Amino acid sequence: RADDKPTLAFVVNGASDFWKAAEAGVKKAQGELPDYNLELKYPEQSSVAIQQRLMDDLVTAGVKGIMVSAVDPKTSTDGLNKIASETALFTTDSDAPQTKRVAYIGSSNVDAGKQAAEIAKKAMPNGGKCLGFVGLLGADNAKERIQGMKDGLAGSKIELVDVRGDDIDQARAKKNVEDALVASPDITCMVGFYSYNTPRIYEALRDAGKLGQITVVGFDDDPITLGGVKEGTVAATVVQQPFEWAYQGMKLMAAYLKGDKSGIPAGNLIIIPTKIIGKDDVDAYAANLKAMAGN
Amino acid sequence: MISIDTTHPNTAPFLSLEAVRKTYPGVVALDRFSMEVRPGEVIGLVGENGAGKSTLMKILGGVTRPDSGTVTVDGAAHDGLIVEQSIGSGIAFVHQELNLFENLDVAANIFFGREPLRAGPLKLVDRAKLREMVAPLLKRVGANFSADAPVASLSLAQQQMVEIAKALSIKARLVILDEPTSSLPIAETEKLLDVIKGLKAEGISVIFISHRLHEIERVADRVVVLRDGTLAGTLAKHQINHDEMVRLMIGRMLKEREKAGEAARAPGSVALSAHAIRTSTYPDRPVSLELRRGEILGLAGLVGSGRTELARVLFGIDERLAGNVTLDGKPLDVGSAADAVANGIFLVPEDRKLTGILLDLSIAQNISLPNLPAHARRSLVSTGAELATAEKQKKNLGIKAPSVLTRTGTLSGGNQQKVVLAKWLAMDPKVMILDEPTRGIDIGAKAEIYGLMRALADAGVAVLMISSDMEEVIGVSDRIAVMHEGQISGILDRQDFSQENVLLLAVGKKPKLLQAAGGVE
Amino acid sequence: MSKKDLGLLILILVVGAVVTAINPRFLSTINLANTSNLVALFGILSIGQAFVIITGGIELSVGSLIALLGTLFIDFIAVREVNWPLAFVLILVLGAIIGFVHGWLITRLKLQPFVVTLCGLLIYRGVARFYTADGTAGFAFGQNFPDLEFLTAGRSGGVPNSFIALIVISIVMWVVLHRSVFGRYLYAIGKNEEAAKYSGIRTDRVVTSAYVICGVLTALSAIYFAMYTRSISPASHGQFYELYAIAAAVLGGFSLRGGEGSLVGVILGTVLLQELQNLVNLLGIPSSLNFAVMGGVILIGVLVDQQWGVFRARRRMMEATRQNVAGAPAE
Amino acid sequence: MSKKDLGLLILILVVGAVVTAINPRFLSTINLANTSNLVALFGILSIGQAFVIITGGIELSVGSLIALLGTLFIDFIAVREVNWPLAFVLILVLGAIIGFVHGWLITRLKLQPFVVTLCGLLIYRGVARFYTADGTAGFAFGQNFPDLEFLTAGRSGGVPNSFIALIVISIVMWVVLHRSVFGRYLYAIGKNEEAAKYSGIRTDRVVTSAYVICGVLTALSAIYFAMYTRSISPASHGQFYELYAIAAAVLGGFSLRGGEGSLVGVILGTVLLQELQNLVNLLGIPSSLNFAVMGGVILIGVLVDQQWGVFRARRRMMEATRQNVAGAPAE
Ligand SMILES: Nc1ncnc2c1ncn2[C@@H]1O[C@H](COP(=O)(O)OP(=O)(O)OP(=O)(O)O)[C@@H](O)[C@H]1O
Ligand SMILES: Nc1ncnc2c1ncn2[C@@H]1O[C@H](COP(=O)(O)OP(=O)(O)OP(=O)(O)O)[C@@H](O)[C@H]1O
Ligand SMILES: [Mg+2]
Ligand SMILES: [Mg+2]
Repeated sequence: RADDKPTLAFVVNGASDFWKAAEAGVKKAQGELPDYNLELKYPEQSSVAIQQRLMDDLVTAGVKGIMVSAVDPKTSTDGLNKIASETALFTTDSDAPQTKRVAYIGSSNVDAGKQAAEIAKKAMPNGGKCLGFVGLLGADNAKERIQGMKDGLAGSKIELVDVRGDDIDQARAKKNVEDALVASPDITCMVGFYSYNTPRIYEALRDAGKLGQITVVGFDDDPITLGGVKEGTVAATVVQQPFEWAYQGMKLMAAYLKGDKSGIPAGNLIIIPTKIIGKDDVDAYAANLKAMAGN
Repeated sequence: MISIDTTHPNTAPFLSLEAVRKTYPGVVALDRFSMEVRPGEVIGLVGENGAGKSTLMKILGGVTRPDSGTVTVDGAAHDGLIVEQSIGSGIAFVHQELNLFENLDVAANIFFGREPLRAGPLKLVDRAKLREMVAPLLKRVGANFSADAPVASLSLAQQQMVEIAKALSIKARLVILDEPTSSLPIAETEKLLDVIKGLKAEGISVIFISHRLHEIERVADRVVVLRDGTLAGTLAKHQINHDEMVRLMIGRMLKEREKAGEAARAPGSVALSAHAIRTSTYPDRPVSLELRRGEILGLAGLVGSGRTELARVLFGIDERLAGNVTLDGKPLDVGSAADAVANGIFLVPEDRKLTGILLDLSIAQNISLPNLPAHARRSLVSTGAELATAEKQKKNLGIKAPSVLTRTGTLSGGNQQKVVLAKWLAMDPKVMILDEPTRGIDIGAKAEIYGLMRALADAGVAVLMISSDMEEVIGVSDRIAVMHEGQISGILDRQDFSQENVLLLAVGKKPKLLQAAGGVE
Repeated sequence: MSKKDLGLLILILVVGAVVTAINPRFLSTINLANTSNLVALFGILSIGQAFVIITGGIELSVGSLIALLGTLFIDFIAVREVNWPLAFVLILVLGAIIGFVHGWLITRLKLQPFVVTLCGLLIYRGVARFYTADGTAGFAFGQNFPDLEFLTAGRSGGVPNSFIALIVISIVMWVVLHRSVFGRYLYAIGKNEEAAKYSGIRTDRVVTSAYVICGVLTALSAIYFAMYTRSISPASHGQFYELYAIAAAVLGGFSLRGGEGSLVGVILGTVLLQELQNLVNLLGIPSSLNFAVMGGVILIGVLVDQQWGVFRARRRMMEATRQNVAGAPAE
Repeated sequence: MSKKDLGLLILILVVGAVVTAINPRFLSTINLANTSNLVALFGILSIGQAFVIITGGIELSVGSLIALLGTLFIDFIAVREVNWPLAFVLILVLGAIIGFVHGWLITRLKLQPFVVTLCGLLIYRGVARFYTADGTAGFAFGQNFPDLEFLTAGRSGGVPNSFIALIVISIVMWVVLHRSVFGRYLYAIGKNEEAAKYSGIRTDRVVTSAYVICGVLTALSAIYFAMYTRSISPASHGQFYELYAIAAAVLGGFSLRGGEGSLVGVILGTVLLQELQNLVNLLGIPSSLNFAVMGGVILIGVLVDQQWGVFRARRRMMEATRQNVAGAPAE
């Protein structure tokens, strides 16, 4: 394209509303970085090959820096190194520590899982049985969240008995909840590990007239989830801050490219902690979200 | 039963059948049938539609297995053959229904499955050698197309020539021809008969199935007659004559067919008139034609002269590029077959398997299909009305089938053709176009179909009959139009009917007319 | 009910009995209601597909269409605040138009159904994703449409209203397919389109109508699905639903060559598929095996059906032969 | 090269020229190398698909097979430490066996190809997911196979070795398809299987061989894909690749009715599809539109091809008509 401003790209791992906040963060950073073109890119499918190809093409198109939420960071070392050898590579969302990436900026899914355990313990002091719901059981973020939650629950009287996958089919996500209510009537708590799982739990419970009888632990900030938190039917939700990842990340990348490496800490890890949003925090959080989107 | 054999009394039979029986659900297609084939013998196989001729040949070709009985080839007895055995013992087979690959060229089709190979393990086709091998075969059948032509571009008759060339290409000891002449016009038929004589001279046996009995008379050494799946009799060379064959086939003497020459009927008003029509096959040749009520207009011509194309345009299947059509004096715009049917213009197409009927539907469903709304109340089909119509037509046309619920695909060719006719007769035709209506139809049924056409004409229907059978054209028509390379080269009135005149017009020459004011354009 | 359908019904009952034996909650009213709701949603979709398959065609774009039309429907009523009955009708009309375009491309421009609808599969989802900028279309918290929700997700006397809709649609479509002139034309065209044309049937119109019917029923199920999930990520919503629909039809005895199959069959096929999904959850089978179980059962079902046909034909022939041999001397 | 192929080539060149004009990096060696690598991976897959399509069949399970065989390959060499050439051969043999089973079900048990391979699509991915317990198969950090990596992901003089493999495979397959007896039988069976049978061809064997070839080539591309991504989540790896392969064949002039198409065509189809994907990324078109662009181009391509044929036929006719109207008096 005509203008010769260097381009920085934020490559996400798949199409999801979760990344809308990151888009806002990129937009805000763009306002402060007029010398750069900032872009947020969705791969057309959430698969390693397609994301790899997207990054190859971006490098070809002359992108100077890429911040990526890798679909499968653990095993994509070579592919990511190839990108890192050609451009400044940052990771976000989930890290790939063995690669030559400059830095990681994001949260810890394990910690997020532990926070979910906190929510559950607080809501069910007398213990209980939890059932989890997730899109892709095999995905790293799912595994880490589940592991974190299990770690957090260790020693308490609460147990995460099973996690059902739905392959990101929301109709199946809802049916899984309905079927769970039938199959395991002794369940006292449900956890929605992906952003859309909590709203599906909420709706299935509402349809079954069981809202409030079962403790719901959520992740992320879908409007229905936040509504449920406010209403008191969702115990609380663990939110990450993709807005901050994107905003801080892009600024960091721009500084790095100008030769300013002061923003990179020693361990190359910039952790932006996840937060628990309970009934009392929800209004402020929603207002903040709105404000960011307005940016 | 007559079974004297004088032709080759001393040679051992190449092939013999013993007490062969074949049943299909509800039908006994063949029963207790035995015959022998000797080297260099030409056997004419005749019988009514559904008598079991094709079934018999399929058994020899290894396509179907008999239920019981033995097939002995070269002294080795089998319960039945498989295709490879049949081909391996030198039996070549031209099927009644064509079996060519449209997407391959002529040469590839002729040597399909027996391609000359180049040295090496990859089994590559030796294309030069293939072309070399094909050339003489095409010449022998008198083909007017090249070896590289895709089969899709050939007419039905040309495709039949390819099939014959294919049979010749096999170093065969027995060539089976199942109605090879059914869509061949006279010149090509002559060539085929020569080919048969040539085969005989080389010591190759031939089984020749045809409903054109005069062809059988000319080449057969022996005639085997089938009736209802059983052997009705065998005629030795000196016994072969038309009437005898008919008697054995249908079990009685057939009344002499109505001959031409009866008092010409007064021609009715013009029903269908086509003016300067152009078709996509011959866009440069406008065709004009008038078809009167109450007449049978025969349409003759050589292979590929454009008759079928004309019929398809009149019936709305193909696009009319130019010209106009009127029906009863009123301009008519036929944009689809549905329009034609709505106006009472019906077509009996030449390829019944693909376009004439739906093989998977029952007889009743086929008959009611074009007129379904009339068999329905508030858009819901009334099965009762449907069956009633079908029963009536089955009786009228003498369709041989266990019931009107029988799947049409299991009927013999002739009975299938009757179903095609039945569906139109059940409606109210104004103009009836018949493209090769008696192709593959036995002599008894043929006479019935002629009678039906005549009855239609008498009832005031305008009948256009496309036919490559010279006898039929001359015997049945009131007038004969002849096409040559996409144009009407002339129209003959009854007093000028003769094979010679039709042939002259078909090759684009002037006919010899009794009166100077002939129909030449 | 044909023998084929009966076999399928028996299979459904046997599987149901086995599951009930292991987990009796299978027969609880709440589970039956939940499952029948999904049977309805997929059933409506599959009936549409069946109409296309019977003509020898195929409609691969239904999954993408469910994403596109669902997104539009939610966007219309939740964001643009279109009055819902109007939006409802608009979506059905849109479904009809898309079906018409498919039919037109196939009959007039002579493109292959597989190709046309494959392009549709790729295009519609792309459009939906572009429309939401790869985001989600959903209702705001507390946004309610009581009438619409009652009709789509509500229950009457414990029976999901969607299931009642399926029954009504099935009866109407059964009459259309098995008793009407149009239905007969569909079968005829599926068997041999050329011959049907030569019989004076306006095959182009009939085939196009089949695609329009499929479009409308798909649009209807798109609305049901949208109201079921109440939120749509166009990137994944409805993915592979064309395979569900085709699988239901195939299980129900439809031939992809056209001209074969019954309405009861496709409904039973849908029931079996949903029963299998339900079973995976109720019996605690790993979710990863969901599709494998489905694939396995379809394969076995089709195989048994086919081999059973061969066996029967063979037995009939044996009998005929025996009878004839016995009867021969009497002739 | 047929006219159809030539048209496709011109389209590829025109699109390439336009993209280059907007972003000259399109022709950079690195971009050409990246794209030709993917052309190779998808090309091998599509050639396999083409062999099946030409017989009038279809192979829908290739995407799932790529997931299953890729998972197994990585598991064999990374976890079970099988010597890689052995694992390589094992995977190819497995591909052949699966192809054989498909062919056997289709030819011997007379099941429809669509049904058999649809079940395969469902089953293989499920098995792969079960095998990894819904996890990921990948190499450990620092685990290297220099020879294997050179062969699959390496370059020789800037040209990806995978692309060289594609060229070799194409030449061999071109000879097989267009010059050998086997190829001729494939075309014949695609057009008229019954007639081929009557000609004494063992059609069952020929068709089964086509599925075996498809299975082997799919297995080969599964290995290439595995070495390209070096990590496989069976839940999503290779999803929809069957559609890519079918689309490439259709763009390349194959008819899904069988009996039509050329090897050059399917390669050009693959090139065009990859060029389109590359273009979307290079020109900064939203990725959500990626599939929509692909669908749109296939539709337009097929339409133009079809209409061009109609147009030419009509023009020829018109010319003939005009000439003769002019020449009529001379007759
Ligand atoms: N595949 C089949 N299934 C059921 N019945 C069949 C089948 N093929 C043939 N028949 C029946 O077997 C009998 C013999 O048919 P066949 O085709 O041999 O007759 P044909 O003498 O060749 O007649 P035509 O002169 O009309 O060709 C007929 O009654 C026919 O309906
Ligand atoms: N499907 C086709 N594609 C291309 N050319 C065709 C096709 N069918 C027929 N033709 C050609 O069109 C011309 C006219 O064929 P048509 O079938 O109309 O002739 P006809 O007089 O009916 O002869 P026939 O005795 O073969 O039926 C022939 O030259 C033939 O080769
Ligand atoms: Mg016959
Ligand atoms: Mg003709």
